[in-house]
Amino acid sequence: MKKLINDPGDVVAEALVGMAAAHPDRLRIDHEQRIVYRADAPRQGKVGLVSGGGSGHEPLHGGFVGPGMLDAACAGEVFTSPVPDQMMAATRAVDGGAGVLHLVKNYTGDVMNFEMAAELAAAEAGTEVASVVIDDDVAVQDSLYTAGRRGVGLTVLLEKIVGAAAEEGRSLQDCADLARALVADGRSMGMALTSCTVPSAGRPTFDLAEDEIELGVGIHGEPGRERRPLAPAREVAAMLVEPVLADLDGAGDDGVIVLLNGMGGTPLIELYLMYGEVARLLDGAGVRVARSLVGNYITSLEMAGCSVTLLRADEERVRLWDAPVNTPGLRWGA
Amino acid sequence: MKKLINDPGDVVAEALVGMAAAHPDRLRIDHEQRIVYRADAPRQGKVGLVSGGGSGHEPLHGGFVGPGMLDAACAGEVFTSPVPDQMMAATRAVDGGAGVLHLVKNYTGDVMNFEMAAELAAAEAGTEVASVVIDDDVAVQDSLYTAGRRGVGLTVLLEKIVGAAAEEGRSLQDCADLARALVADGRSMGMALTSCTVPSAGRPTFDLAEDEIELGVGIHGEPGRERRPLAPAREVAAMLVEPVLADLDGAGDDGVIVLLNGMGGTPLIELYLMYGEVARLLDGAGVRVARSLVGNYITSLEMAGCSVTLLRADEERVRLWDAPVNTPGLRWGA
Amino acid sequence: MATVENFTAWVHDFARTIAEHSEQLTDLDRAIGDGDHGSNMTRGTARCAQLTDEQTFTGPGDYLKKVGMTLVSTVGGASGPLYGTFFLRMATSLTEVDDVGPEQLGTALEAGVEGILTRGRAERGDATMYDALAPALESYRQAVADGADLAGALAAAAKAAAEGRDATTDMVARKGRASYLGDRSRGHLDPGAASATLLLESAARTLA
Amino acid sequence: MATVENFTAWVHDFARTIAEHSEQLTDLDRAIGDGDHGSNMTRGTARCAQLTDEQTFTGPGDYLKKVGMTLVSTVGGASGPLYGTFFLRMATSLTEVDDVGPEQLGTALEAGVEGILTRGRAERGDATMYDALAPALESYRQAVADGADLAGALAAAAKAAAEGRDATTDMVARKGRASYLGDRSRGHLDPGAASATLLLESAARTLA
Ligand SMILES: Nc1ncnc2c1ncn2[C@@H]1O[C@H](COP(=O)(O)OP(=O)(O)O)[C@@H](O)[C@H]1O
Ligand SMILES: Nc1ncnc2c1ncn2[C@@H]1O[C@H](COP(=O)(O)OP(=O)(O)O)[C@@H](O)[C@H]1O
Ligand SMILES: [Mg+2]
Ligand SMILES: [Mg+2]
Ligand SMILES: [Mg+2]
Ligand SMILES: [Mg+2]
Repeated sequence: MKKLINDPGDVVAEALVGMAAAHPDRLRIDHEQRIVYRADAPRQGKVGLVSGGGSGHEPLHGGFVGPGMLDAACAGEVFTSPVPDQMMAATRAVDGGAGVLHLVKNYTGDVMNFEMAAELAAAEAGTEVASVVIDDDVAVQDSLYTAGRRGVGLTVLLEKIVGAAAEEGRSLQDCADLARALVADGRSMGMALTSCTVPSAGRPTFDLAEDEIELGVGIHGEPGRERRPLAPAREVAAMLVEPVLADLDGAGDDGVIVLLNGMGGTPLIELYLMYGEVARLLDGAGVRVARSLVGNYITSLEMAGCSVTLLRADEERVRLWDAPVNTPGLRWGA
Repeated sequence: MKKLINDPGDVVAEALVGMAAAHPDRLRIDHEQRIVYRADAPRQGKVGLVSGGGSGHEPLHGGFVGPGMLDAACAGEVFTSPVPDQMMAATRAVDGGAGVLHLVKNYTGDVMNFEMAAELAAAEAGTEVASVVIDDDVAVQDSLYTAGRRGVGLTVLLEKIVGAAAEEGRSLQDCADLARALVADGRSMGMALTSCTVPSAGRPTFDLAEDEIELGVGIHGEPGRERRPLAPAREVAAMLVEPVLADLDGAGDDGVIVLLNGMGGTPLIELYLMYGEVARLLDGAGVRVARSLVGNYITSLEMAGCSVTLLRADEERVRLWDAPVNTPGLRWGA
Repeated sequence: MATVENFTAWVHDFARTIAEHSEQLTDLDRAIGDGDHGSNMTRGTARCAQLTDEQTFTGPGDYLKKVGMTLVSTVGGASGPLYGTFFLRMATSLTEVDDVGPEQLGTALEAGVEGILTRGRAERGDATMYDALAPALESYRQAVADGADLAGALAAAAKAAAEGRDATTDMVARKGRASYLGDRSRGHLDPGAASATLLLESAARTLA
Repeated sequence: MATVENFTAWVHDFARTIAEHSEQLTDLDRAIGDGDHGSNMTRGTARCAQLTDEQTFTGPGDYLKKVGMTLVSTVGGASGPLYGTFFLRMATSLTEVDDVGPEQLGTALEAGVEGILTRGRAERGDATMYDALAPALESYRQAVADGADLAGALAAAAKAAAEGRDATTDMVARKGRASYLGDRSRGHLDPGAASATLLLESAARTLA
C-alpha cells in the first residue's frame, strides 16, 4: 500500500488536522468528535444543515462546509459511517432556532446511525430535526431485494442547492421538501478503472484485470453492477449516461444540471475528455445542460474512474445553484 | 494502460472539447490551434498574460484562464511543449495594447519554443512581448551542469499573483518585474509514489517498487533526485520542506504562501494529511503561513505524489493573492 | 449462573478474538463489501475491553448497557448500531439481575436479537449476522428446553451460529452493502455472520 | 548531385524510419526523459511527408524551409525547435541551389548543426543529438576532403553518427530533461542522438 499517511489508524484524525490548518478562517474543527463546522455556526434563524458519512470521499462532506452549503459535517472512519454521538453533537451545535436538517446518503450504516441520532435528539428537548435520505444510484436495480439505491453524486448537487435555500432563510419544512424533490429528480451511475485501498485493510478492495472495468460501482470500492471489458471513453460515457437517462423522468423545464465526477485517481484531463463525451450524448438525446460541474467532488480514495449525475433543472434550482457558496471544495460568488 | 480516453493521439484535442463544453460562458477555445482564451479577451489596456506548456498538468494552464489570472494558455501534446505558432497566435489575440507577458516554465522545450515565438513576434510589428522563465524546483541541484531548475508549483502562485497585478492595470514592465521577483522568492520540491503513463507511450514512464518513492520528481514523470524507501507522511514532509527552506532566503515579511500540490492520483484526504505535516514543520521552523492552497493544481497525469511550494510573502503579494479570480481551476471573490 | 464477572470475561474474550480475526473479517468484507468490518469491530471491542479499567459495574445489566453504548459510539458503519442495539437490549432485559440463569440469558439473547431485527429489518436468508444469530437463539432455546445447563445451551448456540454463518455462503445478500452485488454475492461468507459466531463462541467460553 | 527529388526522398525515408522506430525512441526517452520523443518525431515527420502531396517545390532550399517550418509547428518539445532550426538553416544555405554537390551539402549540414548549437547551447559530451551530429559532420567533411563522393561521404557520416550515438551511453546528460537525472543518466542512450542517427542513415540512402 503506497499512501501519504502515517499510521493507517490515524488517517482521518490527521487529515482533519491538515484541513484545520489549511482553512483556519473558514472552518472550526472539533477534533475530539471529528466534526467540521463552518466558523460562524450556529447561524441564528437559519436551518442548520448537517451531513456526514465515512471518510475517503473528500472533498465530500467536510469540504462542503461553509456559507451557502453545510453547517457541519461528521467524519467517520474511512468508508465507515460516523456514530450517533457525532451527529447529535453537530445537531446541537448548529441549531440556530430554525431546526436542523440531516442529509443522509442511503447506506445501511449511515441510515441506522443517523436514525439513532435522530431518536436520541428527539429525546433531548428543543431541536427540531428532519432527515432526508439520498438514493440516486441507478446501478442498484431491484431495490426491493437490496438495501436500496446508494447515495452518490447527487449528494454534492443537493448539498449545494439546499444549502443555498437554507442560506436564504427558508424553513426546515421547505428545505426538507426541496431536498426530497431533488432526490426524486436526480440519478447517477459510476464506473471504476481500478480499485481503491482502505488504509486499515492495506490491500485493494477488489481486483480488476488490466482489461476490465467495474460498471455501476459505488463510492466505497463496493463491486458494481457488472464487469465489462475496458472500452473507449465514448462507450464508457454511453454506459453511464444511458441508464441514468432511462431512469430519469425526462429533463426538467430548464434541462439538467450535470456532475461529471472523478473517483479520486483519475486526472482532470480524462474527466474533461469524458465530459465532452457526456455533453455530446446529452445533446444527441435533446437534453439541455443548464449547468455543469467537472472534477473530483465525491471520491473513493485513489480509485480511478468516474460517475455521471443528472438532476432535472428548473428556474429555482438553477438560481439556487448559482447562489454564492464559499467552501473549500466549491466556491463562487463569494 | 487504463484511462478514460479514446485514441491516445486524440487526448488533448478531446479534453479541450470537454473543457469548452464545461465552461461555455467563461472560456473561448481555439481547437485548431489548441489555445484556451478567456471569453472576453483581448482586454483593452490590460497586459495580456500568456502561458502554456505540455498537457497532462491540468488544471494548469488552461484551467487558470479567466479574470484575475491568464488571458490565454497554449496546450501542447501530453508533456510536450506547444509550438511557436500557438504562442504567436495567442500573443496576437490577447494584445490589448499594453503588451503581452509570456510565463514560461523552465524546460528546454518550452523555453526554446517560446523563444522562437518571441523572435517571430518581434519580427511582426506592434506587440510588445516580455518573457519570464519560472524555475523553482530545488530538486535540480547543480544547475550549471543541467538544463537548470524546472518550473513547477510556483507557476500556479505566480500566474495568480501576476494575473491580479495585470488585472489592476499594471504595466508590462511592472508585471514582468513582479514575476521575476516571485521567481527569485519561490521554491518547490516534489515526490512520487507511482509513475504516470503517457497515453501515446502506453506504459508507465518509470518503475517504482512497492516500497520505494521517487524524491525530487518533476511534473512529467521525469525521474527525480533519488530513490528512497517508502516512508511515513511526516518523514516525506520533512524531505520536501527541508530542502525548500534551505534554499529559500528566509520567510518574507508576511511569512510564506504555501502550495501543497497533488500530482493527480493522490486523493485529497492524503493531501490534507500531508498539509498537516507541512504546517507543523513550518511552525516548528518559525515560518508563518500567510496563505495556503491544498489540492491538485499542477499535476502529472495520474501520478500519485505531491509537492510543496513556498513563496516569500509580503503585504502586496498577499493582497494580490486575495484579489478576485474566476477561472475553472481557482476561483474566489467572484 | 453468570455474574457480572462472567459478562466482563465475555466481552474481553470477544475483543481478543475479534482482534485475532480482524484481518480475516476485513478480507470477507473486501470480497462483498467495503473492507472495514475487521477494523470496525476491533476498534469498538477494544474500547469496550477498557471499560472495566475505568469504572466498576453494579451488575450485568449496568455493564452491558455501557458496552452497547460504547459500541454505538465507536464502531460506526452498519455493525455499530446493530451490535450496539444487541447489547443495549440485553442490558434492559437484565436490569437489576445479578446472577443470570439459562432462562434469563435466553430471554436476554432474544431481546438482543430482536433489537438487531428492529434496527436492520433483515429476514432469514438475507445473508447477514441475523443468519448466525437466529439459529443460535433457536438452538439455545431448544437445549434449555431439553434440560441443558448454561454451558450446554451456549455450546449448542455457538455450534448453530457457525452452521448459520457457513450457510450464508450459499445465499444472495439482500441487506447491507453486499446486497448491491446481487447474485455475485453468492459464494461468499457474510462478515457479520462471522463476527456474530465469534460472539457466541466467546459466550460459550466465558458465560458458563 | 542531390536534387529536390532526393531531398523529398530523404524526408520521406526519415518519416518512415522514425515511424518504425517510434516505440524504441519513446522507450529511450521513458528511461531518462518523459517518454514522448518517438511520438513527437512521428507526428512531425509524418506531417512533413504530406507536404509533397499538397504543393510543389522549386528547389531543395524551398522544400527544406517548409520542412523546417513544419517541424517547428508540429513537433513541440525540445526536438521541434532543434530539428526545425536544423532544416531551416540548411534551407538558407541552399537558397537558389538546384543540384547539391558534396561541398554544398557539407556547408548546409554544417549550417544546420550550427543552428542546433545556437538554439540548444549544447556542448560535446552533454549527451544530446549534438553528440551524434557533430562527429557525423566531421566524418563527412573528412570524407569529402579525402575525395569521397556524396554517397561515400554520407555513409561515413551515418557511421560516425551511430558511433556518436552509442557513446552517449557513457555520458552524464547535461542538457534537456535527462540532465535532471545527473549521474543516473549514465548507462542510457540519448533518444535525440538515436533519431539524429536515423536522419543521417536516411540521408545516406536517399541523397546520393
Ligand atoms: N440490515 C441489516 N441487518 C442485519 N445485519 C446487517 C444489515 N446490514 C448489514 N448487516 C451486517 O453488517 C455487516 C457489515 O458490517 P460493517 O462492514 O462493519 O459495516 P458496513 O457495511 O457499514 O461497512 C454485514 O456483513 C452484515 O452481517
Ligand atoms: N539543449 C539541447 N541541445 C541539443 N539537444 C537537446 C537539448 N535538449 C534536449 N535535446 C535533445 O532532445 C531530445 C529530447 O527530445 P524530446 O523528447 O522530443 O523533447 P522533450 O525533452 O521536450 O520531451 C534529447 O534526447 C536530446 O537529444
Ligand atoms: Mg463500511
Ligand atoms: Mg516532452
Ligand atoms: Mg464494511
Ligand atoms: Mg521527451
